[in-house]
Amino acid sequence: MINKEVPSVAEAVADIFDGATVMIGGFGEAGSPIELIHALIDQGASGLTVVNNNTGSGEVGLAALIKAGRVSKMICSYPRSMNSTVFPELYRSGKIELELVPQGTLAERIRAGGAGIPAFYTATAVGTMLADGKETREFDGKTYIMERGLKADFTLIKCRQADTYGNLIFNKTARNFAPPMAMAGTVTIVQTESVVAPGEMDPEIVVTPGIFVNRVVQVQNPQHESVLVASGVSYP
Amino acid sequence: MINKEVPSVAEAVADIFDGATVMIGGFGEAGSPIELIHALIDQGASGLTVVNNNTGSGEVGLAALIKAGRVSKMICSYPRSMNSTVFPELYRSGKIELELVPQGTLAERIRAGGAGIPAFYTATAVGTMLADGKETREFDGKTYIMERGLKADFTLIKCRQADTYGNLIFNKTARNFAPPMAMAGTVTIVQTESVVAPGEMDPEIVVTPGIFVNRVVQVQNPQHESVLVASGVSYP
Amino acid sequence: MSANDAKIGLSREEMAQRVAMDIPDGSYVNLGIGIPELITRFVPEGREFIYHTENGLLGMGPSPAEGEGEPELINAGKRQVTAIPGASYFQHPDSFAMIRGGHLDLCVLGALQVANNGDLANWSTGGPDAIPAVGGAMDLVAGVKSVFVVTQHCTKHGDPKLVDACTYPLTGPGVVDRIYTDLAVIAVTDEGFQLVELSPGVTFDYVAERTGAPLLPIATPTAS
Amino acid sequence: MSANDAKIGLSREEMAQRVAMDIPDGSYVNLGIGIPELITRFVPEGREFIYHTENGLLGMGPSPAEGEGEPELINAGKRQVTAIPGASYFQHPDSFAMIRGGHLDLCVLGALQVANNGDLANWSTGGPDAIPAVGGAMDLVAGVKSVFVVTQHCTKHGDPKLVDACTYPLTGPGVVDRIYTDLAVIAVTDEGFQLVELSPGVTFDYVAERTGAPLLPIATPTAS
Repeated sequence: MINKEVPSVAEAVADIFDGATVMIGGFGEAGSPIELIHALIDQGASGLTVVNNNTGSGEVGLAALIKAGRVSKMICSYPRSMNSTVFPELYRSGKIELELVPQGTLAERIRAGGAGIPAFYTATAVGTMLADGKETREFDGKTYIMERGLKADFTLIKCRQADTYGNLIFNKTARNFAPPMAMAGTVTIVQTESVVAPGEMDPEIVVTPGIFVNRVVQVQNPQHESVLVASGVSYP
Repeated sequence: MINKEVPSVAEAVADIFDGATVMIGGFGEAGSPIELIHALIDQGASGLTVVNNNTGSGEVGLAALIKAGRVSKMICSYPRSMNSTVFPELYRSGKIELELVPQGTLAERIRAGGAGIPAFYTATAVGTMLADGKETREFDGKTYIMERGLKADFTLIKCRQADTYGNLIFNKTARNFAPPMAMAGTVTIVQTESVVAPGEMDPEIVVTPGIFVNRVVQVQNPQHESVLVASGVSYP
Repeated sequence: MSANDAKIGLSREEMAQRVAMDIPDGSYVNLGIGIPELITRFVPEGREFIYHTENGLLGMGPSPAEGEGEPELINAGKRQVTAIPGASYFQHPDSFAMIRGGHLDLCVLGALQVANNGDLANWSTGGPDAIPAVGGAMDLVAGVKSVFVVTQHCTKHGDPKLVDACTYPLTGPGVVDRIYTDLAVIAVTDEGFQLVELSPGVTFDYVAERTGAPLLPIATPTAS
Repeated sequence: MSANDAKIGLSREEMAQRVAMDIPDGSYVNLGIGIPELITRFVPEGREFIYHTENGLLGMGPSPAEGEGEPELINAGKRQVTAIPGASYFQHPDSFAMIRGGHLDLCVLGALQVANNGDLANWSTGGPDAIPAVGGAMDLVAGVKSVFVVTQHCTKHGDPKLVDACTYPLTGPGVVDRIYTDLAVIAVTDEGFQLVELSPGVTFDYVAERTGAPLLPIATPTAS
């Protein structure tokens, strides 16, 4: 019978392996699954390729994972944020690789990966250095570049409510990358503020259907990155 | 100031021109905007290319539009249904053109059109006659075909509730093609069972944001194709 | 029932029940029209399957009680259905992202022909007067992890549906994993059709005679 | 204020207000970080704009009152915002479908440099020690129907930001339609920079001297 709830964040991330590609939801702190990221730090996997719009801030969450030396490559659109110091230092010293992708192209590449689309064309970045080395092609007289779908071994996201089938709803702008990443991850792991039984969520308002979700773990009162950073917290 | 409500279905479809490409929502009768289609029949535009999953049934709605000789080409996945006689007759006599597209490819082509993606690759239909004449390409050792995004001059869809900004929510499996078609239509026209003021719809449950919608017209009690067909109704 | 019986082999319901036995607990399943639809009646004790219908519903339930259906709650065959607790509705691009993206575990489809290389023909007879209509069949066979076919072993005219090459237009090349017929369960392997199980009272020769390509006997487990 | 005044030209607020005057009623608008954000304060009487923020909100409202913000209701600049009645939340692929698909009427962005062929550089100085960070800028200029730039006419060092060729890495080629600076409103035409309007107390020559490419005078309407 189907029940995707697991009892702890530690169990939820236990099988993430060295060298895995891990998509992590969130745009800045909104939607960042801090407790899952901290569990991943505790778990110890390294050599990770991480896909996230940013690179975290302060020394908690994603920034802490990077600081711990577990991330060998970042795929993101904006690795420079307020209070973001960990990534820039490692990047300048050549200790971490960066694949910079325009934000919309990143979102669409992730969706394509989840939707079984190996490649698509976009006008974004045409005529810029981010198109260097990319195949270009004309359609109806306009130039586009080809971009590849992106998949992950694991996806870590946060939501507001889940049911035990893995149906998810989100909170305001914390939704951002979570739905496409849930689709693109071979194993999608969700931290949720509450878990309900199937049938307690209106089927019309489900944002991510349970088929895209493998594990659900309750984190009732998730921490906020900005609060932790303002308090000077450093994880672990 | 923004108010997308128009007073009648006749005004809503008044500017659809001869030779236009028109996307019409619905999978079978679920989501079929019958009243908008009947208004289009009354309006008289002809030589239309129509995009719909099917070709209607009986002699109402889409089937009536086809019977009236207004459609020169259908782009669809399944032009053969229960009570579908109008299209087969015209097709066999060479009076209407058919572009047959697998259902998922059709859905994705429409989404791509609305999302500014001119082309994408899919494994669907590889090795079949529906791949004839299509470009093939290998990615990671698997063969795919290239499919083009699809756009329309007008989109006609039905929903359960709209606000005057054009935000939409749908009813059960009547949602089907409406959201991508709303994106892909230059002018998107919506018939809705009810219209509310901005703010009366929870922003978390909006399925189609108003930016994709141009006109909203209330049809409080839309007719059901199956009921009309069972009653032997023929429009007009 | 014996091999001499006029009505040899499984009924449609028994075929559906036999397929259901091979579906793992927790599977996300898409069912084609016809015999596959009957599978919902035979979920084995202790298992739970979630049914996907490609027009936009995950968690499809049984047909509604007489007079309680809704014209806007239908399945891919355009028949009225219900939604189970824990269901979700979604738009077509999302529904086919589930299919194309390899998220569904299994689809069970009918067939006109299956070839011993796994080719499936189930959408068109290719006749000059036929109205071609494909629906989601090509998306399903291209995207779903496992493809089962459930079908009568032979056509109404007694011709084999399991063949060495499809003569009808293909739905997809090399896509079928297993075939469930009234006479047998047959796996499609690199070596071709391989018998997995005979229906009660059916002999290997009886099935082989009615199969349009070589049929390998049941594989004997090798000592390990 | 005269041309001899040390503080010649428009303030940041006045520049934002000037841009707002040129936005048609009912527009869907994306605002970049910096001066563009100020535009929300200056919606002309009788008009309504709907603001899109690419992280997933259509109908962005003003900043929340002190202490009433939420960490999960932010804009693309990661600042806390509010949502207006009639807003909607959505995922990133949908948000960028709005952008890439040409559904937004206008974006207003800052600039490092704009060339007289419409090239825009606003994401990177290309310095060897710079951390490259592009966000949604390239998506916006490639997809949105009209692109306005609002910027100081010159850098803090007095160098022109309106140039005959960008030396910084491009955000997009030939994408800018209009430029609003402290000194003038300038259209990017097939013939290059064309003056549309001078700020109060500013002369043509004053602007032309501070522009790194030829500046065409205000177009005189031709008799019709």
